[in-house]
Amino acid sequence: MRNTRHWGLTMSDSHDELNFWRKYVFSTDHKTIGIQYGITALVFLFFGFSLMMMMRWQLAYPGQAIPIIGALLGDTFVNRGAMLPEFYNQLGAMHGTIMVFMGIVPLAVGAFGNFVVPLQIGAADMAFPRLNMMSYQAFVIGGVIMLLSFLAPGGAASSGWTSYAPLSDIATSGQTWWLIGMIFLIFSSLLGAINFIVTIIHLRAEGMTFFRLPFFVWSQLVTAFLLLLAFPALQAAAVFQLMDRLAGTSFFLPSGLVVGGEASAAVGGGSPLLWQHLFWFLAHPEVYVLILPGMGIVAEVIAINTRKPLWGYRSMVYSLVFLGFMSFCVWAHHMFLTGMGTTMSTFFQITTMIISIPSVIILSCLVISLWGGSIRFPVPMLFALAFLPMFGIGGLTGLPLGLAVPDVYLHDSYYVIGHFHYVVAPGTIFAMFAGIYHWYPKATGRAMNESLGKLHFWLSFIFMNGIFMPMMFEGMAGVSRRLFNPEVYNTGLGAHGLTVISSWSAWCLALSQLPFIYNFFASMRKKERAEENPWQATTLEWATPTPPPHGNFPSPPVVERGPYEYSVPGAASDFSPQAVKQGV
Amino acid sequence: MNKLSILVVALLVVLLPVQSGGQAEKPAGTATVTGSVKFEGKKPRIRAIDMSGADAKCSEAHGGKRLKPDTVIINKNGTLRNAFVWVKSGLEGKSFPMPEGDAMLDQKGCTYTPHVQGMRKGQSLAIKTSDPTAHNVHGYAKVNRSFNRSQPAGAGDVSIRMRRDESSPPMKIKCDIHPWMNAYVAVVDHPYYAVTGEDGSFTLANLPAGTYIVEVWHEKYGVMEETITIGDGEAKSIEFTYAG
Amino acid sequence: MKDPQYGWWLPPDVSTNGWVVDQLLAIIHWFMLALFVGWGIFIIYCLLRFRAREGHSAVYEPIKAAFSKWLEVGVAVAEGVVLVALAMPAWAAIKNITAEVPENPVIIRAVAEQFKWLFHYSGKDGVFGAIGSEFISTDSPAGVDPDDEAGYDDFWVYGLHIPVDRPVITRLSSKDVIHSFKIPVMRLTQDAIPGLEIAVWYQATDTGKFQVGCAQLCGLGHYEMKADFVIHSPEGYQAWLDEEHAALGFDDE
Amino acid sequence: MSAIDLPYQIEPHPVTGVTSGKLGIWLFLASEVMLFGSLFSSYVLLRVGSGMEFWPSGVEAGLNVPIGTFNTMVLIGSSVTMVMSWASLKMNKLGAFKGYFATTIFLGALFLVVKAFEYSDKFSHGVFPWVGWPEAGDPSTFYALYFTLTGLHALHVLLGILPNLWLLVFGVAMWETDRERFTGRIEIAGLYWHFVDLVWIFLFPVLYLL
Repeated sequence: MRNTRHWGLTMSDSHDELNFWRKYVFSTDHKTIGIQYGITALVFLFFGFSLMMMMRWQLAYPGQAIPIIGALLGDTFVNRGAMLPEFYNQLGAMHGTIMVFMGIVPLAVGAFGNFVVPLQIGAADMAFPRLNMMSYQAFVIGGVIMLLSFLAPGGAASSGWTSYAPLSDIATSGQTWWLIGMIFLIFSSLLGAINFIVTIIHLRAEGMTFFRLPFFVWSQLVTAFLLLLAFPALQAAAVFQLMDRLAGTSFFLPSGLVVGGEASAAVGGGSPLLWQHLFWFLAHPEVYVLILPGMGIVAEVIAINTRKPLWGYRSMVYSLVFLGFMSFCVWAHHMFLTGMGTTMSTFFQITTMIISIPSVIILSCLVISLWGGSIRFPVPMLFALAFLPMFGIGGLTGLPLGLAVPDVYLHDSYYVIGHFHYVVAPGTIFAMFAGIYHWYPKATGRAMNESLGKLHFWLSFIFMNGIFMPMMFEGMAGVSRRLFNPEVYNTGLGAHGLTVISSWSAWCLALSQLPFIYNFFASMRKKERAEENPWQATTLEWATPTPPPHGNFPSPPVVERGPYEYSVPGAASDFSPQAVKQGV
Repeated sequence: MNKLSILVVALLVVLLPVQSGGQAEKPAGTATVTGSVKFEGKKPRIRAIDMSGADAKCSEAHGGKRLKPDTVIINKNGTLRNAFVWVKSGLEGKSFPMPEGDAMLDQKGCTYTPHVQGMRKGQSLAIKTSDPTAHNVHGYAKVNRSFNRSQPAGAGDVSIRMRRDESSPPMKIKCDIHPWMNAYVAVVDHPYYAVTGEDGSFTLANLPAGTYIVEVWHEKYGVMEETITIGDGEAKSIEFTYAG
Repeated sequence: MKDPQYGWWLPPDVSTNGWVVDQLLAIIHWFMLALFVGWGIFIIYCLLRFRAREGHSAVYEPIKAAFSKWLEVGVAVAEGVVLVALAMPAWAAIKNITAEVPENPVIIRAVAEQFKWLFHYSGKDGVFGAIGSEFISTDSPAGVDPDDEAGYDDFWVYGLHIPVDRPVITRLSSKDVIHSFKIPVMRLTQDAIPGLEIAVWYQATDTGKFQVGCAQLCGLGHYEMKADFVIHSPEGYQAWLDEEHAALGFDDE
Repeated sequence: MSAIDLPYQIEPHPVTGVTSGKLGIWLFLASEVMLFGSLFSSYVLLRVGSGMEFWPSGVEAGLNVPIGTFNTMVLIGSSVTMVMSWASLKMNKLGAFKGYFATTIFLGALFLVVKAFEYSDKFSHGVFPWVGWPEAGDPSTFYALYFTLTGLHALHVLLGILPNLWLLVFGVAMWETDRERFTGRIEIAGLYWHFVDLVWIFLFPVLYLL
């Protein structure tokens, strides 16, 4: 009798456990998957950031033992606690890979896209919920493979996140892990992209025409197309490189290679530039994958907090689509110095100049949208406002790099690092923070602490600039990137003070995230619930109960107007929701 | 002092049974092969290296002078230095006591010392740096696992254990940061090997009686071999001659 | 140890073409600064004037449709014009840099390998020996055919030496992976790609001792891939050539 | 956790005119076009870059054109039977569907078997992905491309056969519960299959004939 009862109890326990697994781990609900993506991506982001902090130590204090961490690492990574160059290269390659492919893209697309898009278009879920789950799982597998590669003999991939061949062809086995991990991440992105496009095209609520879509949804749609069409090029490149590494082919190896004084065994006949073409065909659209969702979030936050419609919504949408299209035509501006002909470089300079126009239009529209508003300054708005000048600097510094002549001097210098970090770090990551603070009440039903948020913002703002502004000057001073010890060069020695400023800013930036991390977890446990629509927003995600139930909308919403109908003359309140609440 | 003597006694206690229990309580044999490696023909033109343009710290170690590389060194008596001589076959199945300590390779003045050396299979190769500049030790092993470790100035030794025979040709070790730096290490399963020095001679002593193939290897001029039969207590001589 | 010529801004320029790059950098950065400050003032003004407060409310359509259309087109056109105006001098500059064929040049081969630059000079006869990757060995790191007489007087060194006021053509190649030939004081960067030979030309306006670096990640010793860059006076250059020739040891034989 | 009833799983969307599944597969194929587009572009770049004298035509390289032609016919045949199987479902003939669909799978498998024979023949003649083109003094990526491209295509064929087998053996149970949805699934499987066929129709002349 006792035995039976005991057995019965176990049964019900395991049943509960199954529920837990189904609910939180193998969930097909887009909101759960979005949160899974978000937390995983934030963890990866923090990890990638930690790698960078170690690199900053080596740059500021070359040859000195890394405090605390140095003692924990094996002797293939450090020598008496001081970093070895091979480890520095691994950190560099993995920092880039983790931040781009495992941090920002999953956060911007996987997390925000998954959580917000179906809600904003009034759908019950993503079009293919099970595919959505698989996409998250592929992402996790790819990410884990990447992280485990540090344990491979010779350590992780060390040929830069760009993995230029032939260096990557002859690199240690960590590169093979990188390629395999990459194939999983690509697979994940492809599944996600298909899902987003079908969802946005098919599952819009009644009355949600394309020009009533919030700008964020538009940005996700264009992003999904970029992922769908650009990633296969890297997939092809990864297959070629895997063949080179494992089957002894020489797709990227020209004839007559002599490595370490000995003739290479490969037959040759390949092209090192083929890798660059394939890689940048992906990686330039990838840059827009990183930035467009951020722009989308900023547009939402600005419209809501200026209490007026976005200025030039339609031209923003057209620019977005044009931007997406053009991003496939500019890849070779990363390759001006590979000896391409003048005609080719002229073509890519022109396309590069053309592509800057739609970005400028979008940014201008966002700025002009401030005019005539009644501007509130909650934490998400602070981040969104900071995005504007920060992305502005990132975009503007792209100008000299997009023109072949200045690029001849600035290519592969710290200026490049400063440029693209301004786009993605104080640019996209600020937008991501804006998104987290903005939608946190929707996801958890609790509000985040405003004061801690403001502290987080101001510290982050100061130190982000403290990291990246000196890099611009370092680049102008002629310091090349990816140098384990720039002080080997007299240019690096001259600019060493800048490096120290960058490094200390980076470590302070890490400390500045403590208020955020505390706020993020502590706010979840608050007793008092946030308001259903704390920002008085019009878009559909605020028209569901908080947190939204499985299936999102108790009854299908019917959309009656555009996404940014704030301060409509004659309206009862200063915001007119897209759908009048039904049955809630 | 006291502690030291205890340590010595303890070591003896540990080592003695091994010594007496093993087959090789005495030298394995009494035969000796001696010889020299001669060079005939035109002396190759080996260009001296000016290190100053690449790394001032390297050339400072040589007083700013150019350095002749160790690739081909013809001794005054017309013999060839840095040739590796070893018993290639005839000792299969026999085991010999291991030398104590590691084989050493030093990096000094951005060159390797010694340029060519032999070591025993199972022994470790300790690579030391005495230079005020950074090196990387890149072992282009074909049989053993290849390695590539950087060694900044003042770093501790890099120790690599050689698990397999690799003597024909020996393993090349190179510093990629200073591409002129290279050294050769032959990993042999027995103690009968030698590197020719300033007089170009070699001695393989304490060989057991038997028939052997003796091989000589030089990094530029390749290999030659000679078969020799030798009895206990005998001493025979081999002369190898490379034509330039 | 620290050279006062190098600081937090552009290093010295000792090339004939460097001013084109510097001038373009200056124009672009002033333009960027102007745009940035302009927009910045606008943003701050908006934030102050339109901040939420008692008695202030947002306007649904603060900028009239016609005006907004005009502004939108204006923004696009202005950006387009400015960019093209910027791009034009850039193209002209490229033309100046690459299209001219210099007269009486010094020709030097730069051979990149992990992790050093090797500079190959044709020697007294002014003719390079036959080159091929199959000839690369410890004795012939630049890959010169040891049996080709034209190559007997060739020499190779780990530092780049050039004469002042004379065009220099450097033929870049790489033995193993992609490297990048960077001379900050010449405002010059060019990738060296295995399997290809790419020529660059430059001309120095002043003598001095500087550095050549590698700007493309090439492995664990990438940061150490530096070489001296010495610009000699014409007489000094000749003296250096003679010294290198003497070091070949012809006279001993 | 109940499944949510999402619209346009069975009935086509009024604007796009297709179901979500079909739109999804079209998008997937678009990305596949980019994948094979990248591969073919790489082929062109490598071939042009090789300076031509190191590049054999398929016949010169010893590829068996008759067998290749036969395999092309096999795949085209399988596409035809694929269409027939879908048409049979539309006409409510389950038996005919099973016959045609099984033939499709069989032809796909036959293609792989023939391919495997071609591979092993190459291997037995010492031709591997890592060899160049010995007749012209080696440096060529012809065989590397041949094995990579056909290998990747064969993987696609395999990834078509496996779900098709599942549909034939287990998935067919849906015919009893939801005929329209099952027909939709077969159509999606068919679209993928036709794409794989199409890729081969490009691959065959590029590798064997040019």
